[in-house]
Amino acid sequence: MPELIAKSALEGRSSTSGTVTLAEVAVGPITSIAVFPGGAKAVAKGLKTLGLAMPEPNSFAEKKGARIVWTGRDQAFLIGVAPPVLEGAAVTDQSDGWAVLSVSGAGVADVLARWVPIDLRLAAFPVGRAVRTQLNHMNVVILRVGDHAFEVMVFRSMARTAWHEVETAMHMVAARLGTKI
Amino acid sequence: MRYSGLKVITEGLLGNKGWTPAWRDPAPKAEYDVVIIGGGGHGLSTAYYLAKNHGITNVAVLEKGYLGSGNIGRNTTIVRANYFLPGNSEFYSHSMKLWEGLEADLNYNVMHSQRGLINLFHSDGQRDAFVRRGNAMINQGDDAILLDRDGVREHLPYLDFDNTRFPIYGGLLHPRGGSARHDAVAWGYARGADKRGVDLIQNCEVTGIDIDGGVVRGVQTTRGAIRAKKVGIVVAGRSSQVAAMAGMRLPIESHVLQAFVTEGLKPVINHVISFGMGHFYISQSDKGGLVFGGDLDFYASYAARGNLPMVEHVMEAGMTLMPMIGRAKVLRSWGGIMDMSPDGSPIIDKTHVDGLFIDCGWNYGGFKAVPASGWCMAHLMATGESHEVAAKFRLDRFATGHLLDEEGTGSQHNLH
Amino acid sequence: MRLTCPLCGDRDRREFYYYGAEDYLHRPVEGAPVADWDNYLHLRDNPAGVTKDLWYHEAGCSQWLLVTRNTVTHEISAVELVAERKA
Amino acid sequence: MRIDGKGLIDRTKPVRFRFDGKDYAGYKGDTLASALLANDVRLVGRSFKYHRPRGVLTAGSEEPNALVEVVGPSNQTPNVRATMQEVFEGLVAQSQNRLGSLRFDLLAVNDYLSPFLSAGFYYKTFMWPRAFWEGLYEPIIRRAAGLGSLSGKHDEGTYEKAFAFCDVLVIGSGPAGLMAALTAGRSGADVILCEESHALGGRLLSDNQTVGGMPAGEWVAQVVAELQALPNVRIMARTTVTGAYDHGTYGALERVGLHKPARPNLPRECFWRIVAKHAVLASGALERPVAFENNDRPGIMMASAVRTYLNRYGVVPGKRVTLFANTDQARGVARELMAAGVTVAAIIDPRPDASSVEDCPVHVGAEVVGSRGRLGLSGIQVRKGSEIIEIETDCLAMSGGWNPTIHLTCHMNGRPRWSEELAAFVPMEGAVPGLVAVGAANGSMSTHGALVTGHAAALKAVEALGRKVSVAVPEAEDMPYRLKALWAVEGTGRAWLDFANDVTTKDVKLAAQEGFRSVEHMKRYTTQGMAPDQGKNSNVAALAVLADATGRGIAETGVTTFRPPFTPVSIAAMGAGGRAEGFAPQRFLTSDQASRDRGAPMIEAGLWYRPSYFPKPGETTWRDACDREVNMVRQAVGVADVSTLGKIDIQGKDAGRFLDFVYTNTFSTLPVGRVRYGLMLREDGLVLDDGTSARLGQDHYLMTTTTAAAGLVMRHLDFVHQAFCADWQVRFISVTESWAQFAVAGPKARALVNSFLEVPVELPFMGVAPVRIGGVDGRLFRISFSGEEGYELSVPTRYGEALFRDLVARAETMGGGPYGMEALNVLRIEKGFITHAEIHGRVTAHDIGMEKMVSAKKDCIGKAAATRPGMWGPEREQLVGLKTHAPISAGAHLFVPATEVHRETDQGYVTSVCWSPTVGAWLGLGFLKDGRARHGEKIRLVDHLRGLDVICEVCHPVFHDPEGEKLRA
Repeated sequence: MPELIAKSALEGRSSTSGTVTLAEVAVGPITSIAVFPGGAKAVAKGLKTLGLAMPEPNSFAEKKGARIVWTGRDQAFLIGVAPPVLEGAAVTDQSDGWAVLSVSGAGVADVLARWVPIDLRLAAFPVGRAVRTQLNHMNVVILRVGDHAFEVMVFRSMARTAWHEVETAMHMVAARLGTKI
Repeated sequence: MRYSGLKVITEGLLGNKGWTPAWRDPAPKAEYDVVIIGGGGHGLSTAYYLAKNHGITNVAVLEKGYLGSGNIGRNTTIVRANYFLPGNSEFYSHSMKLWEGLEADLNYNVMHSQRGLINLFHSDGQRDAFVRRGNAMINQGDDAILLDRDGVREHLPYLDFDNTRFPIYGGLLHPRGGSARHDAVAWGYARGADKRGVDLIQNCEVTGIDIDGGVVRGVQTTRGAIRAKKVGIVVAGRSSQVAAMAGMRLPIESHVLQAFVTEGLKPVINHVISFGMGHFYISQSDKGGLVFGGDLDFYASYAARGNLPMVEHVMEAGMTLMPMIGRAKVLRSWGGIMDMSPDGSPIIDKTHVDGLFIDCGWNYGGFKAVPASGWCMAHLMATGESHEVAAKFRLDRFATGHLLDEEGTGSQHNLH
Repeated sequence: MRLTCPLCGDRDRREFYYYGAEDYLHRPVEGAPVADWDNYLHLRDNPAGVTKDLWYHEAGCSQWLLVTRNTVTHEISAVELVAERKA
Repeated sequence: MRIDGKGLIDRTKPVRFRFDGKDYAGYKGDTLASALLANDVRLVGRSFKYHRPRGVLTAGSEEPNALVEVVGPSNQTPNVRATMQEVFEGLVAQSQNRLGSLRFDLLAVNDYLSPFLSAGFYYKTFMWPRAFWEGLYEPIIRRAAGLGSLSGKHDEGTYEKAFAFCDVLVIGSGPAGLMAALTAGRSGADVILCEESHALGGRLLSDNQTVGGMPAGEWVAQVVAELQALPNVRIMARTTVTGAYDHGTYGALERVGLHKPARPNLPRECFWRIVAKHAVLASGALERPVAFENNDRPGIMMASAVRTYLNRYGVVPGKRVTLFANTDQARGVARELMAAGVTVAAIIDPRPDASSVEDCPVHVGAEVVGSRGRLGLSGIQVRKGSEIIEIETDCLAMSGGWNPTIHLTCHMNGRPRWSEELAAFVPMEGAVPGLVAVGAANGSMSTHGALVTGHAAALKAVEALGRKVSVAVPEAEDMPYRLKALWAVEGTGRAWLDFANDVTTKDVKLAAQEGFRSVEHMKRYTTQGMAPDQGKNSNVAALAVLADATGRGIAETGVTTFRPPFTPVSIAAMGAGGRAEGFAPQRFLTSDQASRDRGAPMIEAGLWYRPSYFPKPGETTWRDACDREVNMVRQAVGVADVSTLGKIDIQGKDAGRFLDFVYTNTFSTLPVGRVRYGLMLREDGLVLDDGTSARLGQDHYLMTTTTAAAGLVMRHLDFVHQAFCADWQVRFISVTESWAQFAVAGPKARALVNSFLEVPVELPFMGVAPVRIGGVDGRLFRISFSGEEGYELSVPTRYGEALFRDLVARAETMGGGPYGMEALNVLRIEKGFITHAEIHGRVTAHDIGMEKMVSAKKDCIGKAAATRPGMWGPEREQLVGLKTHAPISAGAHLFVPATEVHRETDQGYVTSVCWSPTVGAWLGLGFLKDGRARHGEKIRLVDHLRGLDVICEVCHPVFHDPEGEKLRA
């Protein structure tokens, strides 16, 4: 029998430059829930077992290690827990499709603002907000998990490019401030 | 007045007092044999060849702005004959031949410079597609040379061969490709047409096309009604609006294409270079500016100006391909309005109205076509028959499925 | 240039893919005459002014949008989801 | 010459720099221009066409003359405005556009030839003989033209781009901008204040003024300190707003590191995309020169620039200064110079009714008509009535009034309005939605006017944002702006309008004489306004001269269009991030490292990197490896990573119905556990893509797409779903990234696969089943792209690398191993499988022999358009196989043997070729007119580019195992 060793896209790498730290994080299972027309009630019932509901657009919610992130029209990613039995929705495992980068520290919004074409300032992008947008030329999901902390979900095959872009921005921002790179 | 080096010297010695207007400024007459709507490159060359090739001189060109104010006044000036589909090949080949005699024909230096065009490719598949193209060019009687990576390096040593996102596999060199001074082309044709008796009427906008019993009778303009036996619509950028005056709905969507020029620099790029993978093409003008462009902004627009995403994309393409241009500064950007057709090829055809003809749908390849477009449109308007090299540019080819789709991108207008 | 996605909000144009005029929504029925397909696929009003066209929020929610837009000024007056469009 | 006690430079911080090989000293806070003037360097450049000696004209980014090359350790930057480049320790600059030294430029001969180099002369000559254009004339013209030089080396500098958002963007930090920023800032609104210079204050730093009862400098410092303390205000100095774009988007260039020695990771420049709900344009005004004979000598400068050099840099550019100006405001410079102890030789004021009361000689109703001095001004001639007065002077400060800096208001096609009162163009209100011009940019020329309008515009923006604020506007001068428009002094010599492009009043008049009467024609014919300053110093005067020459008013003559960028922006800044691999994301397979470990060259395919082949010791060419890999698959077993294929998970009661609609063939009838090949058309009837779809459950399918078309197909499916059947019970999502998938192909494939599985399965051809591998849930498909018995094994991506390494290791024990793209390509050609080389966007199902796959029983996307007459018939080229024993090439064209080779006789073309170790021949796929009816014919293959001319046999495109026995084994 083969022994299949699991590997994440970036093998859990981390890096600090200036005041910002970049790290690949493990978030557990990721499940896409895409509600069929007329399936909302059934889905709500299923999610309720986790204490969750389908999130409002551009937001995410958390309960006891489970996170549900809006990802589209009648669609969400359930993250961190195995999905409950869900009627009324297409349920698709996405756990291996994404690499998740944590970017945190003072000035983190300035770093991401080098690549992300949306307003990342706290007032416009508070904790609990999740958006689908771009990081340079890559499609990503960005979550604000703290005043100075974001998580960026990127397609797994592009994780190295995403890492490179964010790290480059960290270096440039640090060089401007004269902080240690 | 005939232009020559001697004339420049004698006039210079006499204080340049003897130069006369390049064209007259006539008032419109009540009636012409032929009215051409549109005083851009194609309209002016149509008028010129009507007079020169067919002896039809009772012609008016009606221009709503100034002569050459359309796409001939704002483009990246590339002249090439590197098409591969029958229908396109022979047309652009014919145009190239006209370019090669244009200065002598017009007695005007349009600065047509055959410095060579290199299309780069970045994979085996792209190479095969360019080989197909190159062979078609040679089959047509034009020229093409396949360059491998070292061959490209010999011509363009400054490209990034080691570290670019899309490695350079080679290029297709079209030695007769090059560029020309765009305004001069308009002025040369205008002066030539005027000399042969064509009335060039500026600031004269057409507001209606008079049709009676399925036959064209003339046009309404901001300078009054003008009767005409034949009318040609040659108004890239406004084709849909003018055609609508004759009740036509065209297979065209108008899009904005941006282009850029840098501050003047000493010669650094000798060729015309096309980087298909990055939708980027560049040459250097005789004045020293790098003239370059990219793809459409991709949304339907008549604004003749663009937005930043495509600007940035073009600059990024330049930086990945030839980072030596990084410190050149973009001086000016502009946008032209492109008639995008569903297969990327133009239309030179009769219409459902007797005596009404249309020349449109040049996508963003209209500049190099100026001589042959005028030649063939004049032929069609004079004889009632399509010229043999433009026979496939039919208005009904989309309905019948006889497409000329060089890009293979299909019926979506903005993808060509 | 910016577009307001009804779901994602105000976004930069770079997140969107443009397809073409609203005509693409009016697919002829099976067996319709050739002229209908020509109209559907190729012929366009192409107005210099207000038009409706189709955009895809490719870097966002993957929704197709029907945008009411002026082709001369680029002013955008309405955006709706194709999937939830009226009529 | 430096003046003690003047200027905002830091005299405690001397800076050494080099210009044209000579070392000089300046101070922190100096620009290269101010430092050179302080060192009495007046000659700094040569003009574009006539190579006239030129000096500093202005003190801003509009500078047309003082363009230099800044030389770095590895690269050089051409056309740098000496007036904007701050000096720093070690700065090296050199003059440009000269042949020989700056003092003895050999191309200065052009100046003597000027009668023959008038506007547009080149259109009238250099036509004969034809061949001389590229060979002789053009190279000479090209070498003489141009300005600075690029090094030709890669720009290895660091650049960045960034996004910013705000409620109110204030452009310019003069009195109007500061007042606007203060008002908006105090309201709590998010403010970005951009200032082009390194210091905030605008003209308040240059003109001795009083604001709110205190020296203007103090007021500026106070306001700046307050703004810096406000958390909602972001001050961006050294930042030029370069363009106004749709919906409140502005482009801006920040000079981040250009004023410092290079440092790792420190960007040279940053290109900002600023999105603002409201914008206040407080860009001030640009002073305009007056055209008179020889008005371009070094030492002739704008009056406002002389004032800036005096007050901001403590520099006087001459010992005997004269002033030629037509406004009262300009008198200030003379007074300030005198107060600083500088001799003002005379004031020349063309207004007959102007005051003559100054502490120096004043000539009212007089004009400067000429100048002298070869490399620098030594004197001027003044005409007063019929009298000509000679005045010795080494610096002439000139002013023809001011042009509001309206450029940004025109970037969205807005046309400016001519103001007779100001003799200038002013912005058309609302030309850029959300942008309001204030202060001098809007024609309010006094400091008071600037403060009041800046405040008012900000207040309006604040109110629109639902905020409130109360700010008092300080007192300031409110001198009326009174001028007599003076564009060009009458004379017979050359009087420069466009210094940068060497366009004189004569050129404009000649253009009019030759019929180039439209302002656009004049511009294009003379090149006026097309130089690096984009006509900032010359546009209005040139069109005034044109208006005069054509007997029209200025308003009627019109104006050319201002387009972005306001000041030139480096390609590297706007293209930041694009360098090298940054241009597009790189996608890596889980097997990437394993392939590289085996020495496989990786090739780019649809952003992915895939192994080309896996070389073994002793193999000298890719063909050696490829042939071996093909034989390995045909005879034993091969393993290939095929994870790049697009995978779309489709679920719902209507999933089958949906697939029936997007594929030409039927999927609703596919049994669970089976896979079917599907063909997808575009709505125009041409082939979009092909691939297999598996039915995993009653309401669950997995579609695969080609690598290249994965994104395209997803977008297409989204469109079809949302546009035509949004109410169907179907949802889908890409799972391309979720599964690593490996092809296992060859006679020993089944044995290899079963050695893996916890429970071996017997799958029929085109079957699919869930499997468990080493405790992991996976999927097994029996499909083949090689023609051999083939499987594709997929596992969650995290296990991909481990599975690939293990599969390859096991294959090797069975005489097999990994195979790359080259072998994969040969295998599929041998089997006649198509890729995007064949389905290149111009082929129909009929062309590739798949017309029977278009179901007659249902509608599908593309079905109707595919019935158009042009999409059928023997005139079209159809897919065929080609076989021969000599090398052949893709891209070759096909001809009937013994016919001539030209376009009319062209019968088709070749799309894919390979040497087939299996068949022992060269094989090709191609398209041939009426090809299916021509199997067995000989055809001539011609590739001019590679010198091939080969006779081939036309055959069926499936060369290997045409009955498919191996597939079904």
